[in-house]
Amino acid sequence: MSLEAGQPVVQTTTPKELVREPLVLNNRSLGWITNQVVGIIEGDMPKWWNIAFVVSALLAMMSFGYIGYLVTTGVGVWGLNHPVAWGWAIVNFVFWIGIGHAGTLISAILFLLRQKWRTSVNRTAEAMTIFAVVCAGIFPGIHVGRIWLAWWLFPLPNANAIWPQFRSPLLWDVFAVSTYFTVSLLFWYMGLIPDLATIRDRLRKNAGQCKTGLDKMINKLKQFLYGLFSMGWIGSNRHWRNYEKAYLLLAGLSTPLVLSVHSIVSFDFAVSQLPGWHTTIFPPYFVAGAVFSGFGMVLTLMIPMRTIFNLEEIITIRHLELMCKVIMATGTIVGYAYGMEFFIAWYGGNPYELYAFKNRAFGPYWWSYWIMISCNVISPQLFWFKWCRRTPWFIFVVSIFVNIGMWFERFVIVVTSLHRDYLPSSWGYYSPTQVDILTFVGTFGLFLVMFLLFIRYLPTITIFEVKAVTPQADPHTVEGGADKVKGGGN
Amino acid sequence: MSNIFPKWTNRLPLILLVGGLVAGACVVAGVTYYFTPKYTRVGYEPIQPVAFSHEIHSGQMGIDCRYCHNDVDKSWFSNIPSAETCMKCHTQVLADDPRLAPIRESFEKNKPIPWVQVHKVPDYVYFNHAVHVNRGVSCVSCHGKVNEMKVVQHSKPLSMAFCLDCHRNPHESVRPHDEVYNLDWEPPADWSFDREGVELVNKMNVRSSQNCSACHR
Amino acid sequence: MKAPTQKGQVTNASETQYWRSIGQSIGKEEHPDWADREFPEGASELPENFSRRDFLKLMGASAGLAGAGMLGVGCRRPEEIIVPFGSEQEPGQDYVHGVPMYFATAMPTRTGAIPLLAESNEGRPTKVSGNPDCPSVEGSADGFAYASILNLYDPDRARQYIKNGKVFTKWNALDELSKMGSEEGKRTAFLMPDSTSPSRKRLIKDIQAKFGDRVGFYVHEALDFKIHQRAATEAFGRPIRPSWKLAKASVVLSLDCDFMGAEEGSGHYTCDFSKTRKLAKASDQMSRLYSVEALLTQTGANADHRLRSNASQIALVASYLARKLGIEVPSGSADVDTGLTDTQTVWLDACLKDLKNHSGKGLVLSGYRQPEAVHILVHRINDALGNNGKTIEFLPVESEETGSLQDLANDLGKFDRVIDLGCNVQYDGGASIRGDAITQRTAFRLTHFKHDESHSSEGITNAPRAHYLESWGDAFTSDGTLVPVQPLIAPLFDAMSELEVLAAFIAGKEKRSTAYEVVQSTFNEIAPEQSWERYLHVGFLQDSQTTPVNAEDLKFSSDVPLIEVAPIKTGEVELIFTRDYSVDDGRFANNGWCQEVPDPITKITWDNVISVSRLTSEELNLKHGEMAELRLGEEKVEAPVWVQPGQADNCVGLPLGYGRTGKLRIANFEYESRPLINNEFFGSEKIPVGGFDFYPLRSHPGESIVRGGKIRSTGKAYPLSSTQEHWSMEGRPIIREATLSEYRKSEAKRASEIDKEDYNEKHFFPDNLGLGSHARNEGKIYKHPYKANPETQSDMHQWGMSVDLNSCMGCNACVIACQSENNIPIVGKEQVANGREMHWLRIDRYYTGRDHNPQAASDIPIKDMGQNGDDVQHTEPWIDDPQVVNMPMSCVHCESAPCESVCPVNATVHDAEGMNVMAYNRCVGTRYCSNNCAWKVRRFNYFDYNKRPLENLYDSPMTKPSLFFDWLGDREKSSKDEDEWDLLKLAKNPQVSVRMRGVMEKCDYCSARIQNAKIAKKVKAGASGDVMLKDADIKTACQSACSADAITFGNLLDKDSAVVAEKANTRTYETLDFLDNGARTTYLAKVRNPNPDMPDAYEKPFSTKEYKASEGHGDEHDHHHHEKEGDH
Amino acid sequence: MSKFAIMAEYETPAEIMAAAKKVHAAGYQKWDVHSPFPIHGMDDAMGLDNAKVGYFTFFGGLTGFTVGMTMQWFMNKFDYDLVVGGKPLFSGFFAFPVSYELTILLGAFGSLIGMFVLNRLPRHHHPLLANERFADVTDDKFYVVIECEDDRYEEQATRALLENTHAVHIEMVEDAQ
Repeated sequence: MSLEAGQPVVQTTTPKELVREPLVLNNRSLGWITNQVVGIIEGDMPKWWNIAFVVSALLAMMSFGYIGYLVTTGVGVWGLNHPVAWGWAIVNFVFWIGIGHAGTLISAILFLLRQKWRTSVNRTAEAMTIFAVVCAGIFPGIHVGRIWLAWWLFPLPNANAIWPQFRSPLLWDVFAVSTYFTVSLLFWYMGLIPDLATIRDRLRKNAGQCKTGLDKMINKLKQFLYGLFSMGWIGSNRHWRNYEKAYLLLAGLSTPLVLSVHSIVSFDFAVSQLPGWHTTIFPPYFVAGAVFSGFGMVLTLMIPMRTIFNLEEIITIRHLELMCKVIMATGTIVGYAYGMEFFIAWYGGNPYELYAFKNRAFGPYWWSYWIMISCNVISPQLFWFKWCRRTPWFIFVVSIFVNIGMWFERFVIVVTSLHRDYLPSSWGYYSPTQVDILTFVGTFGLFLVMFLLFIRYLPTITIFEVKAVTPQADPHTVEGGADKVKGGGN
Repeated sequence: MSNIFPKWTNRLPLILLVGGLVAGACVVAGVTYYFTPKYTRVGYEPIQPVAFSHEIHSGQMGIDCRYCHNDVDKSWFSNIPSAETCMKCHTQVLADDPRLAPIRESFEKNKPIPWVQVHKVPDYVYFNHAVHVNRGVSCVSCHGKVNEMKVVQHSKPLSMAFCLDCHRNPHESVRPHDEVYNLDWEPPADWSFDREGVELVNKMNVRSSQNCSACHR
Repeated sequence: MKAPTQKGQVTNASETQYWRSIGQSIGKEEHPDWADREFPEGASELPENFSRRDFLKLMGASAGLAGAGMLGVGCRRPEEIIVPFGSEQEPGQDYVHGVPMYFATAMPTRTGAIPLLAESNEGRPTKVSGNPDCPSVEGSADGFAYASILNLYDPDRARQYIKNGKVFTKWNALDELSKMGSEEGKRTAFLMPDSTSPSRKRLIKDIQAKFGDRVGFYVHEALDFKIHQRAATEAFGRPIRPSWKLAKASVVLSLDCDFMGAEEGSGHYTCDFSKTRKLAKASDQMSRLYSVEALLTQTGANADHRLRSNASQIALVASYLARKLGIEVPSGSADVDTGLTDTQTVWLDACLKDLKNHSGKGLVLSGYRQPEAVHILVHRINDALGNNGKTIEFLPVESEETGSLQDLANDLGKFDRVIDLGCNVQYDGGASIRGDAITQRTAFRLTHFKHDESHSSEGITNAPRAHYLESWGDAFTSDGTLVPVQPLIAPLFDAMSELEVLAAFIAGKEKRSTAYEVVQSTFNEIAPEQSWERYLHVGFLQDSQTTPVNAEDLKFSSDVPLIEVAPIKTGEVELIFTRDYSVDDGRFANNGWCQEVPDPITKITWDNVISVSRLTSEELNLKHGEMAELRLGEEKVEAPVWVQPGQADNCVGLPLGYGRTGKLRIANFEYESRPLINNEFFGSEKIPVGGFDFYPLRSHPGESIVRGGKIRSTGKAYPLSSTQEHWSMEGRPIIREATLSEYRKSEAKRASEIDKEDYNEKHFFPDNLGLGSHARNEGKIYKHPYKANPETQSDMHQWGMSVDLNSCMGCNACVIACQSENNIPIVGKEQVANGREMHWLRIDRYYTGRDHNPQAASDIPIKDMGQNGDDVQHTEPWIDDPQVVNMPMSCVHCESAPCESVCPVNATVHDAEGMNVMAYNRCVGTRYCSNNCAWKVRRFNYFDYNKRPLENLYDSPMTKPSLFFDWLGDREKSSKDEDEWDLLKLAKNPQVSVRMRGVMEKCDYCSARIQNAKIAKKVKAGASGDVMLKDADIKTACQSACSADAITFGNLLDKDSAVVAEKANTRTYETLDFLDNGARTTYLAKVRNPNPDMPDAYEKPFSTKEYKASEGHGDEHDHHHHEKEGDH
Repeated sequence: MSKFAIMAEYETPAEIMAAAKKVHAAGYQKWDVHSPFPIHGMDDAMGLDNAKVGYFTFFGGLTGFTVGMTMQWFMNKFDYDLVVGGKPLFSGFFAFPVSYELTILLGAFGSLIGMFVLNRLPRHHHPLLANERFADVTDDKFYVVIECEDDRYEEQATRALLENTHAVHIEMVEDAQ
């Protein structure tokens, strides 16, 4: 621990531990943490935020424009054809859903595993999850031929007396994705309650400093909104008790959920009989891939954020390094899965299957396969080197590669399997149109709009959790006041 | 410094809960009622160009359905009679009645009368009249007691659920072959769906299917 | 009151003959000019627009267009006005609204006629199929016949009587013709297409008799099918024509004769030939087909042995064979010895030996492209082989007094005016005659196309030409049976038939007879004893076939002609003009079904190409898919090059009939390739549709083989839309085949085997890549619901289909019949290029390569064949002499259908009769079913193909706001041109839903037909329980379209049904059976019949070898294995 | 304006922990500790037993699973038994993913609702929320609040008890109605 050497008040009789880097650097006080995080919201947004917001909003609007064009014209405006009936829409859907997985993993699984470092990153990661699922959710909705009838996928009673068909993985998807979105939102919101209360209380304290009437009104309005959503949180320990239990249970529920969601997404493929899709390895491989891509995206977002908002002391290099290790691990799992697919295709002795995999690597779409391999398998291996793990700009570059690679992974799975299947007579080639491409680009705009609003209005770091992992929060430490109380905290 | 929320807001959860339940129930009820064929069609009673009364012709005078709708047992389509059919009688009866002027005009000028269609299934549904009336399903099953209607009214929802109901339980709808056009037929006292109905179904080899292909192609 | 009885109910007569003639309903006295008066009274006097509207009102009346809009959920609808018919009993006596009627009629062709049954719904013909009762063709018809119905509703049809920009009526036009006829001193030439109509012949005779040399008659056809008759007449010195009896031939040698494809009457030839290829059991006899040809034709594709040879070299082949048979061929004429290579002569020797062994049972055929001399030689060869009178019969014909187009050009000075009965000389007249001279003299003409109205020169009266389904006529079929051409509908635009023109001309000032009267009196002349009603009723004159000439009476009159063939000069190519498989000589060019049906060989749609061989393309530096400039003398044409497997070197194939000019919505339009939407990143390009016109390269009509062409690549890429980009089967046992001897050997062994089923699975045709051994139906954790609860499945009907690959010749008739039956939209060239064609039924064509090329003597490792990308396959040597296999593929209706279980909304499920049904109105369009279908037979409506113009599919209300307001106003509205939409609606089958965009569709085993058949049976059954369908009650559209009887459909529970018998054949297999989806459509493996004495003999079909190679054990190993097996 | 509670402010978790122990030992019932984050060991210090949220979660999850399975059985087997892909009309295998997701969904709702119900939240109006000093509870200060309604509450004695701890500030909280 980084206790100052000149403070021998507490006698440490525990055996010597490996020195761990602290989670908040420089032994900052609790109030400093509040100031630092809420300060982002209270201050005016810098110019770049406004520019970024406008640009992102325009991109998002472009996306909606293309969706309008799609809906009024037909799915034919995409590059789809007869062997390849799913294209970018499904690729993007799986990509975005995958991105979301890191958030839930960080907030739920790492919570269960008592990984305290998660506290600095989980709020952002969870926000990312929700926004990514929103982006993902657009695609299955718009990719159907008759979008105005998409509600038929929900089990609603109707005059036709006909129901959805529950053997279809697409229906499982409907339930999985909507559950995922809802539970992630609940989880995120629940974590926000104490922090919203913090903001509410600070607004209350600052109300007196408002000079103009307008400022007062804004302050009132904010108090009202933050107050409304903080549900009257007063930090009561009787509340904390139930709160912590509920949080634990939600974490416990989210863990199987996050594992099931990408498994079910992988069923969209694995349950079919198409060579290249019909693979039992898909569920674990998809989950690992999702975590991989999700951490990639978390890093992509967090590295600039921590610099811009001076959060280096909360989101430390150690945090980045730990995430790099997760990327390396999951990247290796994904690489193993790629290899295993080939092995099984060969070992299974099914020539159709073998051809599908040969075709991936050496067929007309060879380039997409090799982009995928270089980005997903090779680039994360660089994290074996400590320098690579601890150099933010470098991590940022690799995280971009990971994002690209994982998008291509889905492209490879969806398109290369479809374009050449059983009967060579129906083989074809797929290429996207501007509608495909720009709709996807636009969803990044939508994602960023949501993310920028999140930065603007909500605490990007879980204030109460970060506080809780500082030494000051521990009644058994000097920082926690143990020295002032007779007999320590016991 | 004061509390921004007045005290009554503490009852907000209860208010929201009750309000939400009531609103939800209203929406469900509204959708169920207003978005189903029951609302959209049942009770539909358009004004026809000629005030033809089925009650008089079919009910009081006892004219068989097939006198006018003579293709009903041959085609999927139950035809609307032409003016010629009307004029078979109305050259003698009510020959100069002003209410029948459009019929006479139609007959003379060979111009069709623009009757307003009452019963209509969506165009992707291939309902066939002939196969129903020839196999023991009466007009009354789908059209109601037309012989008691002054103005024709849409009396059954004709939704898919309505069709399926009968297709799943044909023994509850079939009747003796010669009673199909008798809209007033009531099963005899000793008639039981499970006995006579089933017997009839077996005898006719009725294969009323609930498969999509039965009605959609 | 009981039901009325005064009206004739369904009579008993209709039970045996379910179609009835219009003539029956016509009171002889009351309706003498029925055809003129039937549709709406006095329509002929009205301006065209009015009559059409009136007609449409009548049609659209109460029923409307089935499913034209599928708006899904039940919303409140506007009040709809429904209109009953104004009077009862119209148009037919037993007309019941909503019940389709059938009429027998015939489609006249150049040299015959195809007897047809036409289905009429609400007074509009919607579908034709071969008349199964007519003995001369046995119900066979070709794809053109099925497509012809769309020509009736061609939006670009001529619609007006117009002269010098003034519109007038049909009566004016007829008056004008009568005036011409009565004008003294003027001389008139008639230019007309070929026809066998006896009425026309009679009128011509009458006119000639009346006007003497003041009239002249000239017949023009761009393709010369009369050559068979001319050559026979020349050879034997009397007017006769040959009639091939392919059903009787056991060895056939075709010398550039594409009797299964390009020859006229191919439907019937295919029917006859397929009879000799049926194998109910291994011991059945099977014919053998040899083919010598330049282009890969459908006949060559189905041949057991095929020899590539230049088209002009065929003459050498004929003289070589003739000499070998001891016929004196004028010495010095053909350089027989140096003209043919050794490989070729060895091949021919062996072939000739086989023909000699089958004297009287062989048949040598020469095709229409060959010059008269070759035909004459072939007659002599057949004579020497003893085939004349046995496998080939000669029918006497009436000699003709008509001239050719060339004659007219020469005689033009003699005439004051020309009356054109529907020739398009400006388009297909050929370079030497094409000039405007004839057009300048033309005073009156019948035109099919609207645009001809506008660019007509001064003084010409243009009249719309009537379609055969709207005019009276008659014709002789190929065997001389008289058939009536009966109209089903009054002429849509008051169009006029050639009989009406001639009748008006001859009438002069006297009373004109109607076409109906003309045809009836011709009939009375020919068969005074017979009943006219019955003639119309059954659609042919019983026992009216021409009696063949006694073969012994035939003597050769002419000498053996002189044949001169010089070798092709280096750097030059031979031009071979050919009838196009899709658009004929251009008469079907504006027919969407024909344009979109893939060429049976190249699989190209919407275009024609210059086909060349691989070696020629290399030598002349031509690139596959790139434009090339082809020059012949002064003339030149630019068109894309297509490297065609199996084509002879140094020649180019030029399909005619494309490259139309003028405003034609199908045959000639452009679409814009937008940035990125069509895979172009920047800028947009106009992409033309409709191919290239090769007529300018011909000097005169009928010319087929020309030498001295020069071709060079221009380097410009040209987008071609092909429905099958990959040629190889990749060694997969999709189409399974064997040689006849293999089959017999295997069957003999099977007979001695105890576990026959097991043996059959593993030992005959390639099993499914070794995956057949996977335990099927075993170890499943669940039972099929129909197996678990058999009572939920129908115990009356279980549908199934069997397709005999040995019979299928890949002619496309089924594809078009299916399109017509099931309201399948066309999607346009652009969409086909994107892989979005909608055909429910497609024909897969694969090339399989041999491991060595006998002509090039180069070895190709089997493993490398076709395994490379689609962009290099045309450069690989194995394509030089490929074997071709065809496979009709549509939904196979799996028992455990993979498409069903992935549909989230129950839109595609199984029904109790074993069909995989598709409820369009439930489909939301996830397309997952298509992804999961191993056969890729599902078709998705990516756009509103039915309602949008092909070139504007990408328009949205966002790019074109007017569309939004249109939609607000009328959701059923189409953005197609109104005149086009009105007509297209009429062609739709009201029994089948028209699908909207965003909906998946696929083959449903003609569900509508099944349901209607069941309903008809049930209606008839009434209170009784006799409701089971028999074979006679139900046929699918493809089944009834197949001349070769390759498709059998029926009830698997009916022990007497044909499909049960077919499926019991040991050749039955399921495609991709290892997936255990349990397809209801099974295939009968193809059997080839090679001659072991031939130099290019093969023990196993090439595909078997490819399959073995892809399996990893080479041919040698296999040999060894076989020998060992033989030893046992 | 009535008195609501007496409130003592502390600066460190250790101090408030000690104070809580004392208050608990004094036998108060209607009192609470307020802190910006949950303090480890405080439940013991206050003598609180295990939270009951788990029951809500369990019943939510159970409902979800039952609803899922029943719904699928009803829709695909009972009400409209269409044969699809040759697969059983109902099977726990294909019905599992949806039931599983519903289990989690309703379980999660159960947890959240359980937390709110047990905490009697939302309660937007609270006397403490009007207290100026108390605003630091979500920042870095710790409070013990003993309500006046507590049976043992006696203004002087209670205040004395709190003064005996490390409280930096003690004040009376009014309820402003």
